[in-house]
Amino acid sequence: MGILEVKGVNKRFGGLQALGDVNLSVKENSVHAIIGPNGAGKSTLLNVLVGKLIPDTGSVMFDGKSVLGRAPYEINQMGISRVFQTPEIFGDLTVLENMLIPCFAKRDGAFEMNAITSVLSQRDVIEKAEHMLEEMNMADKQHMHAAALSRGDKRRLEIGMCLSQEPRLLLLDEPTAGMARADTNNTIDLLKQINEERNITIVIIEHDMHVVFSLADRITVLAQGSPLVEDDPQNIRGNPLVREAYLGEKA
Amino acid sequence: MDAILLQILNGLDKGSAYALIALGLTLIFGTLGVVNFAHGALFMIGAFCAVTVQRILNISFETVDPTQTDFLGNALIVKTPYLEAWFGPETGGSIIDWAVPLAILFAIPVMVFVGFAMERGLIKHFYKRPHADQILVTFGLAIVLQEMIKFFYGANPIQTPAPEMLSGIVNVGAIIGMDIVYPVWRIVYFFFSLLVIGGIFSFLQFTTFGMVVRAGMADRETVGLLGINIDKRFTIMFGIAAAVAGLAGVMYTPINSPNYHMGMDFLVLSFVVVVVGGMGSLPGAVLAGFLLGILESFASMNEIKSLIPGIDQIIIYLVAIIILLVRPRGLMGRKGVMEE
Amino acid sequence: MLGMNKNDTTMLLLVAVLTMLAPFILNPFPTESGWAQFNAGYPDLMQRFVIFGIFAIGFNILFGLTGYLSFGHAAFLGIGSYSAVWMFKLLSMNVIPAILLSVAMAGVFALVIGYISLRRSGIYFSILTLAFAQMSFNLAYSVLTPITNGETGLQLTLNDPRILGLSQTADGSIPVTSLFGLEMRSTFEMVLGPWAFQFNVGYYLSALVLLAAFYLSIRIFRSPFGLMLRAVKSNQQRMNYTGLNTRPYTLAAFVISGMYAGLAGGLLASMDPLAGAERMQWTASGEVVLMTILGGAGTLIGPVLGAGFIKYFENIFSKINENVLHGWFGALPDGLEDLLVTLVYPFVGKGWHMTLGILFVLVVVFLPGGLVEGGQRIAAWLRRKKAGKNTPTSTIEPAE
Amino acid sequence: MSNSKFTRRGMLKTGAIAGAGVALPTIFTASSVAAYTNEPTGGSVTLGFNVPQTGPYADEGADELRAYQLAVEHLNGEGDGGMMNTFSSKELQGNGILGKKVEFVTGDTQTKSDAARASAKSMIEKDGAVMISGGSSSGVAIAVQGLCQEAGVIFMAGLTHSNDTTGKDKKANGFRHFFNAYMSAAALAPVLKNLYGTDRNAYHLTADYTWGWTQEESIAAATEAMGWNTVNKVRTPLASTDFSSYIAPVLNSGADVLILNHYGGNMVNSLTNAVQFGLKDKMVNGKNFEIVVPLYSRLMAKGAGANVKGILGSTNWHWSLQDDATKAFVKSFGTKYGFPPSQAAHTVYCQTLLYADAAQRAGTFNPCGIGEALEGFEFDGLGNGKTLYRAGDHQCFKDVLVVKGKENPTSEFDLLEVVEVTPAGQVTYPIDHPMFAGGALGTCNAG
Repeated sequence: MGILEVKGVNKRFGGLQALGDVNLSVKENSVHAIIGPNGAGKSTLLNVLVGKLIPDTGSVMFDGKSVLGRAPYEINQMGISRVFQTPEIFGDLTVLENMLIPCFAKRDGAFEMNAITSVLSQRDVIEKAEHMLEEMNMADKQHMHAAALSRGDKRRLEIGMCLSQEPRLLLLDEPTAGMARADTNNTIDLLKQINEERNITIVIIEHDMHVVFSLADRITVLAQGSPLVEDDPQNIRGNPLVREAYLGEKA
Repeated sequence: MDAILLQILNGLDKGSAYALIALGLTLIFGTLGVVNFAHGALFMIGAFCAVTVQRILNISFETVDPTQTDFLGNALIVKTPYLEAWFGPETGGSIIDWAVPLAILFAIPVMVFVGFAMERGLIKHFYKRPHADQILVTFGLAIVLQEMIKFFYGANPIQTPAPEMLSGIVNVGAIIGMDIVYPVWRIVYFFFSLLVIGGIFSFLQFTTFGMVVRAGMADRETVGLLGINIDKRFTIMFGIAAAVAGLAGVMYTPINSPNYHMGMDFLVLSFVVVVVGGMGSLPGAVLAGFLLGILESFASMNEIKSLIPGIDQIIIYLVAIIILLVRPRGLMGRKGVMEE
Repeated sequence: MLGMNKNDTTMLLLVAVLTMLAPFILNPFPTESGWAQFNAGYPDLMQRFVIFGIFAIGFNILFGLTGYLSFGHAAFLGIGSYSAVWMFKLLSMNVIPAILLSVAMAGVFALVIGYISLRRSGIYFSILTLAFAQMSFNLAYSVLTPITNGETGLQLTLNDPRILGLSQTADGSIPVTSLFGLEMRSTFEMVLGPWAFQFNVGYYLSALVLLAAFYLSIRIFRSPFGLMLRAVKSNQQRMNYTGLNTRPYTLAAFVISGMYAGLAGGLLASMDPLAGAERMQWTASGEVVLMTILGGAGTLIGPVLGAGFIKYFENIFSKINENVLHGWFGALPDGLEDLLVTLVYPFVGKGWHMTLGILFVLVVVFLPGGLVEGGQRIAAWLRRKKAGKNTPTSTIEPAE
Repeated sequence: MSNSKFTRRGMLKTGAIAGAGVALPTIFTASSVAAYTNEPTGGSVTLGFNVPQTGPYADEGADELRAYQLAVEHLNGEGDGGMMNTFSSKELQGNGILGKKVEFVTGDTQTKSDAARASAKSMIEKDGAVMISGGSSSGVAIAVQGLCQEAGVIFMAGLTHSNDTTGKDKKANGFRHFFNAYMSAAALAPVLKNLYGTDRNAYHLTADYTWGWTQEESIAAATEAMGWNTVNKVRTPLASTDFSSYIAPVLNSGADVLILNHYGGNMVNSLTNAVQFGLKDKMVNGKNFEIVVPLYSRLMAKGAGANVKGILGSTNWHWSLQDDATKAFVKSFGTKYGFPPSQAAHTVYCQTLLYADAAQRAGTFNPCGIGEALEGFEFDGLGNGKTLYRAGDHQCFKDVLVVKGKENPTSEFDLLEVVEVTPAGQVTYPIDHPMFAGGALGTCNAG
C-alpha cells in the first residue's frame, strides 16, 4: 500500500479525455517521476492530486484518506506540498516573511486570528524560519524582497517554504524548467537530500531525462491521459513502448 | 400583453444606451486592460458635441425690434440665425432642426481625437499600474472633463430636440395588430445602436486590423512576438471606443436633455453591465446591456412594484449580485479572465 | 514602546502630537488676515479630519493589506451613523452606547456583505460591494424612510423617548450629545494676539479615538494576521498551497475595516446628530478609496493624510468666492486684479471639484505611492543634500 | 475676512485646558460676555449663504448667490436699492444692518444634507456667521434648519417647497418665505377645475423621497376634493435619468391627466419623456390629455425647451409680474447680471432683506429678538403682495402664481406666463392642518 493511491481516475474536458483510467501507487519515501509528452495529462493529474480539479470518476487516497472534494489548503494540511513550474512565492514580502508564513501555518493551522501580537514576539516561529533559511543557504538574503531574487533562489525559497511545513509528500511540477545546468544539478542534489534526510516522498513531473534518471526510484509514463508503463528507471530506459510514445521512435 | 410588449420595447431602448457605453468600456478593458472611469465622461462629451453643433448652427445676428420689449422694458433684441438669413427661414430652419444627426459628423473626429489624446497623454502610462491607480487617474480625469463642461455650458440640462420629422410617436404594434405606440426617436436610437454594434463587430471580424486586435485581446504577448505593433492598434481602438461612447451620447440628447453630470449617472451602471456581461467580452456587454434594460423596465411596472416595494431602485444591483455569485465570469466572459 | 518598533513608535507619537496640537497647526494665519481663509482649525473640520482619518485607516486594513478594493464601504459608515442617531433618539445622549452600537451594527452588516462578496475577488468583488452599497443607499433614500428619514436624514426631535435621558431640556430644546455630561460641542477659545485657537471637546474625543484606531492598525499591520493579509495580496495561490484558508482572513479584515467605518459613522453622528443617506452613496465610497490611494495605500499614515487632503479641499476651497478673490488681489492694479480673479476663479468656489480632479491626476501620475511617497522623496532629497553629493541615493523604504 | 468672536453656551471654563493656557502668554476672551452665538462686535456683521455650487442644482445655487450679493449691496447702500425702495417697512437705511456693514461668506451644500451641515457649521464656527440662508432642496433646508436651531443662529430658508420645512420639522430659529406643496395644490386646484373640468382621472408620478411624497399628498387631496379621481400614484427612483418605463404605462391606464411631482433634472426628464410619448396630443375619454407640473422652476424648465408649452404649474414668483416691487427687483438684478432673476433668487433676496429689517426693528442680532420681530410680521412691496410671516409656524402666507408654459416665447427667459394669481386667503391653512402636524417650533435658541 503506497502513501498515495490513485485509482481509476477519469477526467473529461468537454470532448477531450484528459485523464483516462489512471492508476498510480506511490511508495512511501520513494521518488516517483511522471513523464510523458506534452498534452499527456501530467498537469491535469497534478491538479487532481492537490484538489484543484475534481475527477469525474475514481479515487485519490493519501495515507489512507480520500483527498477528493477537499480544498487545496485542506489537502496541504494533510501533508502534501506543491512546487510550481514558475516559483510561486510572495513577491511583495521579504524572504524571511515568505518563510514565516508556512511556519505560522504549520503552528497555527489554516486560520488563526492573531491580530494583536507582533510578529517579532513569535520567537519560535522566527527561529524556525531563520533556521530553514540557513539550511537553504539563504540567510544572507532574508531581508531582500522576494521578487528581487534570482530564479534559482526563488525556486530554493519555494522548496524551503514547502519543507518548513514538514510535508510527507512533495509534488514538483518541472522544477528545473528553464534552469542552467549547474542550477539543475544543485536542485537534483537538494531534492535527493530532502528525500533521503527528511524521509519525504517526492512526486516529480519532469521533461528533463537527466533529472528524471538521476532522481527517480520509479517512473510512470503517461500518454494521451493514460499510464502507459510504470516501472523502475532502468527498465523504462529500455522499454520500446516508451521510446515510441515519448520519443516518437519506432521500435 | 400590450403592457409587457411595451416594456420589452422600452427595455431594448434603454438597453441600447447601456450596451453602447458598455461596449466601449469593454473594448478598452479588453485591449488595454484599463479600467476606465472616464468612460462616462466620454459619453457626456459626445452629448455636448450635439449641444455645440446646435449652438454653432444657431449663431445669430441681432436686430432690434422696437415693437416688443425685453424683461427690462428696453426694445427687444431679436436673434436670427445666419442660416435662416442665408437659406431662408424654411431651409435654414430645417438645417438647424437636424442639428443632432448632423452632430454625428462632428462628433466622430472630435471623439477620436479626445480618445487619442487621453490614451497618449495619460492612460498609456498606466498600463502596468494597478487597477486602483487606473481608477484614481481616470476618475480624476472624469472630474476635470465634467467640470470643464460645467464651466462652459452650466449645470442645467440643455434641450437638444430631435428633428421634427423624427419626433412624435408611431404605432409599432400595428404590424401585429396591437396598439403599441412608441416615440420615433427612441426607435431610431435603438436601430442606431444596433448599427454601431454591428459595425464594430464586423470591423473586428472581417478586417485584418480587427483580427489582429482580437488576437491581441486573446493573447497580447504572442501577437507582440509576431512583430506586430499591437500597442499602436490598441491606441486606435481607444479612439474607436471613445467614438462609440460619443455617438451614444450624441444620439441620446433628444431622449433626455444633456447635463454635465450625465456621464457619472451612467458610469456605475455601465460597469455593472460590463461585469454582468463578463469582463472583456464584447457580445457579453451588449447582451447584458439589453438584458438589464429589459429587467429595469419590468421592475418599474406597477404590478411588480406593488409586489416588491422599491424593486425598481435595486433591480440592477440585485441581478448583478445574483449573476456574479452564480456565474462569476459573467454571462459570456471567457473562463479565467479576471476570475479569482 | 507598547510593543512597537522604533519607527512605529515615532509615527504614533508624531500623529499624537499633530492631533493634539491641531488647533494650533491648522490655524497658522491671524484671524483678520486675508489668509485666514485657509485656516482649518475650527471644530467641525478638525472633527472631520480625524473621523475620516479613522474611516480611511480602516479601509486601508482591507485594501492596503489584502488588495481587495471595496467600493461599498460608505454603507458601513452610514449604518454606523444611523445606529448612533437611533441610540440618541431612544436611549440617551451619551455617545458611548451610540458608538458601541455603531461599531456592532457595522460589524454585523460587514459580516453578511463580506461573506457574500468575498466569494469573488478582483473587480468582481468591487462590483459586488458597490452593488450592496448602492442598494442600501437607494433603499435608505426611499423605501426605508421610516428608519432613515430619507432625503432629510435621520435627526433628533423634541418627542424622542430617550429612556435614560431627557426628551427635551428645561428650555425646550433638544439635548446635545455628551460624554457623561461633557458636551461634545463645548469649545474653548484661546485668543493669542491676532490669532484665535479653538479647542473642542468633540474634536479631542475623536482625536483620542483616532489615536487608538491608529495604534490598533499598527498592531494589526505588524501582527501575524497582518502578515497573512499581505500574503493574500501578494499571492493567493501560494497561500492556498501553504495550508492557509484565505477566506476567513479576508473576511476578518473586511469586518474589521467595516467596524472602523461604523466607528467613524458613529463618531460623525456623535459630533453632529444627523445621518444623511448620501453618506452611503457610491461617491462616498469612492471618496474613501481616493483618500487611501491618494495618501498611499498600504502605508500606515497615508490614509490619514489623504483624508485630510480631500476634506480640506471640500471645506476650504469650496468657500472661496469671487469676493474673497477680489479681496486678495485688491491691492493690484485693476486690470491685473480682474485677470487674476478670472484665472483663479474656475478652480475655487464652485470649481473646487476641478482642482481636486487635477490633483488626483497629478498625484497619481507623479507620486505612484501617494502623498507618503512625496514625503519620502522630500526626506530623501533633504538627507542627500545634507550628506553631500558623495552618498549613494538612499532606497525608498515603504513606510509600513 | 471675518471675525471670530464666537462663543458657545456650555463653553468650558478656563480650568479645563489651563495646562495648555499657562504655558503660553495668553489673553483670554471672557467667554461669558457674548449674549448669543457669534454676536458681532466689530463694525461688520457676517451672513452665511449656503447654496449648491456643485451638483445638479449648481446653476440655481449660482442664481441665489447673485441675489444674495445684490441684497448685500443694497443693504450696504450700494446700487440702486432694489426692493428696499418698495418694501413696506422703511427701517433699513442703506448703512448695513444696525449700522454694521454687511459681509458674507459662501459655502457649497452639494445638495447633500451632510455637506450642507458641514458647510453651515464652518460658517458658524469659523467665520462667525450670525445668520445662515440658502438651500435648494427641502432635505438640505430641513437639515440646516435643525443645525441652526442647535447652534443658536437664525436660518432663513431658500428654495424649499416641502410641507415639512414649516410642518413637522419646523424650528423656532427657522423661517421660510418660499411657498409649499400645500399652497401649490390649493392654488392649482381651482385653475385645474376651470380649465380641465371636474371629471378627470389623474395619474401621479412622484419622486421617491420626502418632498415628492408631500407634494403628491397635497395635490391628490386638493384634486380629489374637487371631484377628480386618482388612478395611480407611482414612485420613481431619485436616481432615474430615463422615465420612459414609468411613462409608458400611463398610455393605457385610462388616465387623462398626468401629474409630475418631480423637480429639477427629474422634472426636465420626466416631462421630456412624457411629451415624447405623445401624451400632450393624446385624447382620452374624449378629452385632451393634460400634463401638470405642480412646482415649476424656470431655470430648469429651460432644459425641457418647447416641451413646457401649455403645461400648468405653480411658482413662488415670476419676473414678468407687473407690480412696482417686481419691476424694481428685475431692473436692479437684470442691469447687474444681464438676465432676469429666478424665483430662487427672488426668495433669497427677500429673505435677506426680511432678516435685515427684523434685526433693525429688533435693535439686535440676537436670534430670539429677530424671531420675535419676524413672527406675525406683515409686509408688502417684495413682489408677492401683502404677506404675513405667521407666528405659529414661521411660514409666509402670500399670493401664489399659477403659470403656464408660454406658447410663443420672445426670448430664452420668457418661458412661463402667469395664468392666475391665487390670493393668499385661498392658500392659507390652519396651523394644525394634518399635513403639517407632528412637530413643534420649540423655543428660540440664542446659543
